[in-house]
Amino acid sequence: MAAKPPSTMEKEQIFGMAEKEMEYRVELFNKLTHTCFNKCVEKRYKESELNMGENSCIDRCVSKYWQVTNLVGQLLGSGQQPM
Amino acid sequence: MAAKPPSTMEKEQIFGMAEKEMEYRVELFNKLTHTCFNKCVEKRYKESELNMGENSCIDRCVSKYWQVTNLVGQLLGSGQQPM
Amino acid sequence: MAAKPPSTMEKEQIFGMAEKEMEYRVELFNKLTHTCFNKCVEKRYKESELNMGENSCIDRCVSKYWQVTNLVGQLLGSGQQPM
Amino acid sequence: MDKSMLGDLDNLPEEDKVRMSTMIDQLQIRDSLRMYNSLVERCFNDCVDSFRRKTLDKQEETCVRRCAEKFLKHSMRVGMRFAELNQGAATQD
Amino acid sequence: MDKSMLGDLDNLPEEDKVRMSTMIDQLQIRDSLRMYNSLVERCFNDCVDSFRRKTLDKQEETCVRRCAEKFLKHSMRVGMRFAELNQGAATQD
Amino acid sequence: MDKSMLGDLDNLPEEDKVRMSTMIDQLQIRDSLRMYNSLVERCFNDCVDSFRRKTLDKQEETCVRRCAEKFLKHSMRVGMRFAELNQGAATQD
Repeated sequence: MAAKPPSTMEKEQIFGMAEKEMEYRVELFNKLTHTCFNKCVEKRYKESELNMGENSCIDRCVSKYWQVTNLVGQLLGSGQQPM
Repeated sequence: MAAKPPSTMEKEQIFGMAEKEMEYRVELFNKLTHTCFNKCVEKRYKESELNMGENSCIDRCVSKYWQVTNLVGQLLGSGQQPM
Repeated sequence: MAAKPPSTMEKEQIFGMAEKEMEYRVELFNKLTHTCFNKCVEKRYKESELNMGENSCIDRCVSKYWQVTNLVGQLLGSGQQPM
Repeated sequence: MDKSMLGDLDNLPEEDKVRMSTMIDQLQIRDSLRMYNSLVERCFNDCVDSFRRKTLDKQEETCVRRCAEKFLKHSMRVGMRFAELNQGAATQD
Repeated sequence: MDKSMLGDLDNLPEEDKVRMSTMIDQLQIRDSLRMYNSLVERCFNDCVDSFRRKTLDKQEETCVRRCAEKFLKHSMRVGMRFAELNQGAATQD
Repeated sequence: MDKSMLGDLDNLPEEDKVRMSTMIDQLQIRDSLRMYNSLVERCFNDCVDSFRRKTLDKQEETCVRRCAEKFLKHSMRVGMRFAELNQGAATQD
């Protein structure tokens, strides 16, 4: 918001936070990917294509995982604020 | 013990060791938490409170996990020393 | 190949790559170790020695895990080149 | 493992203490975010098994809430017991 | 979590942008290597169960290939859906 | 993955070799501590299932000892086989 350039300390904190934030997103994506593969994909590997049922399961799984992420985020955040 | 201030190299090693040590403790706590949740907590989630049985299971689980940590630590440590 | 010393930027990249590469090898070794323990070792722990059957299972397991690593590596690498 | 090292830190100058506390802050941020991720993974796995719709139904949502609350209470209890054991180990020396 | 921070980066001088992009590159390299490792672990676990020989038989090899290809296609699809949801969340603010 | 890079390091000055060996030491310390944690987790999971008392009984203790010893022997054997395969891959080039 302000135009004032950040100090060295602030900069280090911004970089540190940005790094943790990116690690968090990568881990979220990886956990989501592995979880939805476990829930939706047939493991006998009769073919290397995803079939229609698997594809729609994956789409819904990603959507629901996203909602669970938001729901749990609200619960964790509400610790500081009045419920 | 000595009052002599540590050199730059020694300082880097102290910081590196302290960081690894803290990472180790965090990981120990996380593994312990997840393991005892798996062993003690009912997963149908009929309520959001821990009942008496779960609570006493958790206390004992933490205590036993701690003992296993010490026991395995002794076994790993005894590689360098005579048994 | 060239005798020219690397610049500071190049050096940082070499160190960064070397670190990631070593982390990768450590993780490969750990996953391989845990996977082959799960596949080959009897979990009732009637004794603390590995028996002959377990030992030969471990050797074959390591060998097959290595082949799977190479096979998947080829598949991942072939994304950039024509199949 | 090695608790002796923490004693050495008292001898370090002010700037090193700042560096140490920054390191601890960074580890705590990382740990909180990892805990968040693993809590989501756990409660999703335990509560969501049907993929006929793309939104959570009421039952799944209730399950996720209880799972998260129960895990947080569990985690606090483990934290207290863990601290007691750590203290016991420290005073034993 | 906190998207506001990304706005702040525009105010930073050129050298900081370079540092940020180096950091992103490093994280991507680490992530690719981890993905490689976990893909191998998964397909090995799903496809290899017999240890009478020390080389993969034809059936195991086919299974590993399909497993890896299927996982990569799955991963790309998840990536597209994930990006859509991220964009939706960003434009909502 | 890319072994060629290790050749480049010979061209680096002494201070960089020190830095590299410090990095290797740090990774090894981290790896040993992680191994310790995962060994405890594994043997606890395989050996402890009753929570009627807060101390390990004799049978659980014996199980944990054997589990840890067996895992360490296993890990050494895997290490030897792994080294052979790594050497074979290196000399193939």
